[in-house]
Amino acid sequence: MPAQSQKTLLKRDAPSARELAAEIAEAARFTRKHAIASIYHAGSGHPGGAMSSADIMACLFGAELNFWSDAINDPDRDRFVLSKGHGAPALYAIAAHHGFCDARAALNLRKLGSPFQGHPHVLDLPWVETSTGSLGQGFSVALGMAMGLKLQKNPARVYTLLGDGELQEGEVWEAAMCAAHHKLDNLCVVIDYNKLQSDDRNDAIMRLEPLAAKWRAFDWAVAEINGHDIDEILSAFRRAGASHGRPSVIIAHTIKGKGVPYMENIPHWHGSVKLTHAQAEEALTALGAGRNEIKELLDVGDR
Amino acid sequence: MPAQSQKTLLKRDAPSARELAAEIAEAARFTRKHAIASIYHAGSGHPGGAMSSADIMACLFGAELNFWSDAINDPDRDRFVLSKGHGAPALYAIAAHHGFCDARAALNLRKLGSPFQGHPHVLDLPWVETSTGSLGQGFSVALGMAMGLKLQKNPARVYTLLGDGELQEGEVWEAAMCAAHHKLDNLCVVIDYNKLQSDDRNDAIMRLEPLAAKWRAFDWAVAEINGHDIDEILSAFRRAGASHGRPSVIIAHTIKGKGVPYMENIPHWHGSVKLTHAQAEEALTALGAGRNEIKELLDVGDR
Amino acid sequence: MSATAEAPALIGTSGDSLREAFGKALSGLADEFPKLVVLDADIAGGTGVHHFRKSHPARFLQFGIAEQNMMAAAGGLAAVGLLPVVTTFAVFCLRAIEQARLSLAYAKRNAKIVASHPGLDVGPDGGSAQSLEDLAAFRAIPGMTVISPADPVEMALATRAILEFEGPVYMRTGRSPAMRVFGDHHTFEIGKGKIVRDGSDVTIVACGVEVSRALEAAKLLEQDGVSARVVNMATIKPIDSELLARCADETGSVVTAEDHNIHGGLGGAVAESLAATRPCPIEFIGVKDVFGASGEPEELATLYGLTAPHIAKAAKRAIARKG
Amino acid sequence: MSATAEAPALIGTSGDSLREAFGKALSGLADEFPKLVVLDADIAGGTGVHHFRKSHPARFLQFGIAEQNMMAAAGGLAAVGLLPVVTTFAVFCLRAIEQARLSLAYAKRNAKIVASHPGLDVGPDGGSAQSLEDLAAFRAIPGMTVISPADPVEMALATRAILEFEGPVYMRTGRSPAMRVFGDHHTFEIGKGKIVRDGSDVTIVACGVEVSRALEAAKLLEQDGVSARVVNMATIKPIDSELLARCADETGSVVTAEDHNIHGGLGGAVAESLAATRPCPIEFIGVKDVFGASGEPEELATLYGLTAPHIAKAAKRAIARKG
Ligand SMILES: Cc1ncc(C[n+]2csc(CCOP(=O)(O)OP(=O)(O)O)c2C)c(N)n1
Ligand SMILES: Cc1ncc(C[n+]2csc(CCOP(=O)(O)OP(=O)(O)O)c2C)c(N)n1
Ligand SMILES: [Mg+2]
Ligand SMILES: [Mg+2]
Repeated sequence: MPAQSQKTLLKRDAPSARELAAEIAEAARFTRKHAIASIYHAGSGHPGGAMSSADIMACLFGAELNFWSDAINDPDRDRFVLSKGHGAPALYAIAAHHGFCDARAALNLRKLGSPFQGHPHVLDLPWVETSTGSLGQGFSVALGMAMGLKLQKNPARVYTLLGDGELQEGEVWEAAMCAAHHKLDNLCVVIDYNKLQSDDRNDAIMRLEPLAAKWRAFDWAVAEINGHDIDEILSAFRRAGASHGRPSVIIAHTIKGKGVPYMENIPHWHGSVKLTHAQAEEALTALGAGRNEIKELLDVGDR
Repeated sequence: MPAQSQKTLLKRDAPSARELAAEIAEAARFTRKHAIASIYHAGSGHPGGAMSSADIMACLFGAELNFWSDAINDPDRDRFVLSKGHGAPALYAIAAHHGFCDARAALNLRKLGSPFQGHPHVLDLPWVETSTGSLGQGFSVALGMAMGLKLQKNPARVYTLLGDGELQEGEVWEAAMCAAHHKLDNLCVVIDYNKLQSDDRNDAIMRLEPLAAKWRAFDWAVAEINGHDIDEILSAFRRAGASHGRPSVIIAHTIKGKGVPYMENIPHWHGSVKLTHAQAEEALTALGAGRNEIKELLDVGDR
Repeated sequence: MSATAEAPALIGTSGDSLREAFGKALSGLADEFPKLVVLDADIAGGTGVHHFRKSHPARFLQFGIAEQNMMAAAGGLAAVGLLPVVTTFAVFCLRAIEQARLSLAYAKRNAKIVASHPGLDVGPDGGSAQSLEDLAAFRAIPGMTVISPADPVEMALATRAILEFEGPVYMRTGRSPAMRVFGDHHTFEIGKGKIVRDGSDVTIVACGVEVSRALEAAKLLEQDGVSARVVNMATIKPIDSELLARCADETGSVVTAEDHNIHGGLGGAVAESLAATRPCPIEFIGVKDVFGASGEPEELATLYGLTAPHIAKAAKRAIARKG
Repeated sequence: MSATAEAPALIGTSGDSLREAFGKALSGLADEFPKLVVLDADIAGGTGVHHFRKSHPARFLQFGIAEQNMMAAAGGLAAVGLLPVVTTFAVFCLRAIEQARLSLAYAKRNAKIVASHPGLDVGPDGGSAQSLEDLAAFRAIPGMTVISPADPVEMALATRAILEFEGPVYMRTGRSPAMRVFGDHHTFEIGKGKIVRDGSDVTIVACGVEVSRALEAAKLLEQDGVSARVVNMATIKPIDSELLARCADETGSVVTAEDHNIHGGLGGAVAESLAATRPCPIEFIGVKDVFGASGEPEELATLYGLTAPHIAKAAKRAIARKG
């Protein structure tokens, strides 16, 4: 967990690039392991899209968002909206890693009475910026935030993570057109382009290609990167931050299930799935957890 | 009115190109005049978008759709959906010109008990293929027709006319993506690109450019034409008919209010407006109506 | 200069429609509510907020013809401390209802939805545009307040009230010229119904344009020796159950009247409330589960059974059913 | 071979959920209804129509995650003579309700909407996904038939019934394992409620998952010497007013029970109907105008007051209110 505890513009206070990348890689591993453990305990949830987004989330929370966990009410904080709300386990895990919530509490995913609902809910967790779960809406809400911040001359930036399947929602193109029209250069969309959605590959369900051309035609600044390469992610954010007069989209090529070999690129692991103890154990092992850590992660809770 | 009365593939039976163009130009004039007269009698309605679409409608009904008015129940007929449903006065007028309904009856626009509602309704008029008026939906319905015809190996084609402002609806991009994915080359979209919408220019309300690039990025066969040039319209339809494996969009550059000088390019005349007698008279005169025709058009009905 | 050089007469910008009253009120309140922003989907001229666009252009936000994005974006605007008022036609609010549900109601945003063009009052645009479902649909969303004021005076008061109120609100205006029902000293409180005419044989509970028709009905009934009470139930949700129970007690029968489907709207709210407190015979005036058509609002009201004589007849049926 | 080489256990493809019963029935009926096509928005595994995709791939139409386009396209498919069944979660049907209104209901298309994941029965996905509004919202659409069967047996029968019926229908299935309520000789008719247990002190009118809870409640009440009648009101619209009036006459009080907001759904329909025919005290069991949360369906039913003991208590309150 970062040492700073007052609100800090990370971009200024960052350690050396190499140290930062190592910190982020560690945070991403933590995110994947905790997401898997929480889905195991929940008995349901979407692991594939949590794994594919872990590196992006780790970069966002570890370096890009301008605040630490004690500044969640600061009006000048950057905003992050998880538009692909079913990716909640990754959000809860990275937030736990950075001290926004208790890591063991976050394992109570989807449980009655726990604030860690299946989809993030703004009234349950103070650092969740808006409720999501219905695809397309988070992007529009983020757009509204970006518009409102600009109106109030607040320099904060707004980030939102979308799934690739989510891009089939018309609301996404309404928002894309609107953000470009209003020149919301304080808005940055990241697409977790893992090529899979609920039932199958995007190509089989509803073709998205040529995807970068679509965003360009909607007048966005477009970057295409490897969504598992921390340097590429960070530099894409830097370029997005420098965009003038245009919103930015980062098309992050990812692998659904990344880090858990038996899940990688297999549509079935989109979710909502029930992980057996053996499956969870195998996943955690692949993610580098030792025997003690596995025991600790899987033996809390009722199951 | 065309002489044929049995269902006929117009494309084969067409008179000489020059005669056809003259017939269509005459039909377009009829359409504009009757649309103006009906809006005058109604006391409300949208003249601008009726004027801009008249030439396109005249080409569709005069040459492109494969049937005359006695074949409105033939399952093999082509389908036309007026997705920009507020353009109804133009649809009613061109339909009247081709004998789908009585021309004088069609002047009862928007009147209680008349089937000529403010927006076309499938249950009121047998040759209206679906009810429209809520922007974006007609396109999706047309897509469903195209998909269903293909499934049933019916060679009929489906045409739909969209407004440019309508393209801001996300549903339009859902349909665009879906039609391309399913390779619906029996579907042809025409955009009445008159650069104006309800309140102002597209550019002021919500920028659409680069528009052709958007459709190309959504994997459509794209043509850009002058929507008031009958030869260009007909040849664009011919090329669309030859598209293989891809739906076609014809971006027809038009002038809102075309033919009525005091309306041309003036957002206010989008509607819903009340035309005074003097305004209607001036419009009809500009559209080439003589004194008797004007009297005939404006003196029926109650007003 | 030709006759046509004048600007066209925009239909329904008639000074006395509910939407005009709303639009003007909103402009007038802008300075008092500095966080207020108004969202439009390219029909400001139809919803009345062209007044606000003119008076406060920097706080007028244009979303184009894209109601879903506009509705959810209101959630984001509220999240960063602004007070968004989403405006469009009622039927296009329905198009964005899932956005209103998740991004406004579920998130408990302080955002307002104001819908013009409800019901048969839409007139000549026809059935496609006449929303007969919005009161029912928005009433079903947990925590959503639903309001339908009766006249321009009340509309102005309600506009202030929803801005002062904390939480998501759905409010209907109206397209057509509206009868003036209330005097200058009228007051409005969210959640409170009001007896606008007293009577003892039956209570007519109405909202929106039906309030003036209900008052007319009461006069007709008086001529027949029937004493009808009229309640202006401008807040459909939360419904004023206390007042309803009292009216049921005191008059023994009820008629509801609304420019909406008879299912699920004001009639539904009253039926639920009275069944839970003081069951009594209710007759429902509204559109009887069919779509409307083109025509003038008054013609349509006659055709679909929403006029004063219809209400008066229903009142007699209700009275006849008293135990 | 590692333990993980097995396919993952998809949640809720449990053989006894209403969605599974629906999906299997649909597959089974495909040959009898050659015009039947099934529309999916990338959640076939969730709605049960993965069975149809497997059995009749050419008639399974994929629309991607784009519910509005799917809903309106169903109108086009029906227009060219096919029999479209639109499938998605209830909350995403709401997202496309204006399309259902205009392109299906207003156009009187013979198209069916089948919604899985209604109400608290959704469970751990949480409040965002738990539709508490759909019955009210779809009931308000003119001419829309609204159905919510109670168990897998009835679901199979209802699936056939909606395909045989001419006109637009909205039908709820369910996500979680459903109790078997009916025997093999059960029958189903659209528009008809059914007394599934007789009784004389109170009538419990229920739909969907609440029918089995109502039967359980009747047993609890029996132990306390209360004789409760249970009506399975699988058709919410058009509601069986005749049966309701008879039950009100014979038992003098009513409880409604549904996995939906207490406003506008089954409770609203029953209240409207009885107010128009035979007013009597009604107690409403449903979610009390709040959003749900993550949890197991049974836990949520307990927390939000939808279980048999809640129904039984409500029955006693209703009885106590009898005039
Ligand atoms: C509007 C809407 N429709 C359907 C769903 C159901 N759903 C949840 S996740 C999902 C697939 C999402 O795919 P993608 O966006 O690619 O996410 P990822 O691959 O990152 O998990 C679907 C269809 C939803 N949540 N919202
Ligand atoms: C979903 C929806 N939102 C809003 C409207 C109200 N409306 C009617 S016409 C119109 C402008 C349409 O502009 P455009 O598509 O460019 O049509 P044209 O210029 O051809 O008349 C609007 C906003 C509508 N009919 N449907
Ligand atoms: Mg994906
Ligand atoms: Mg236009």
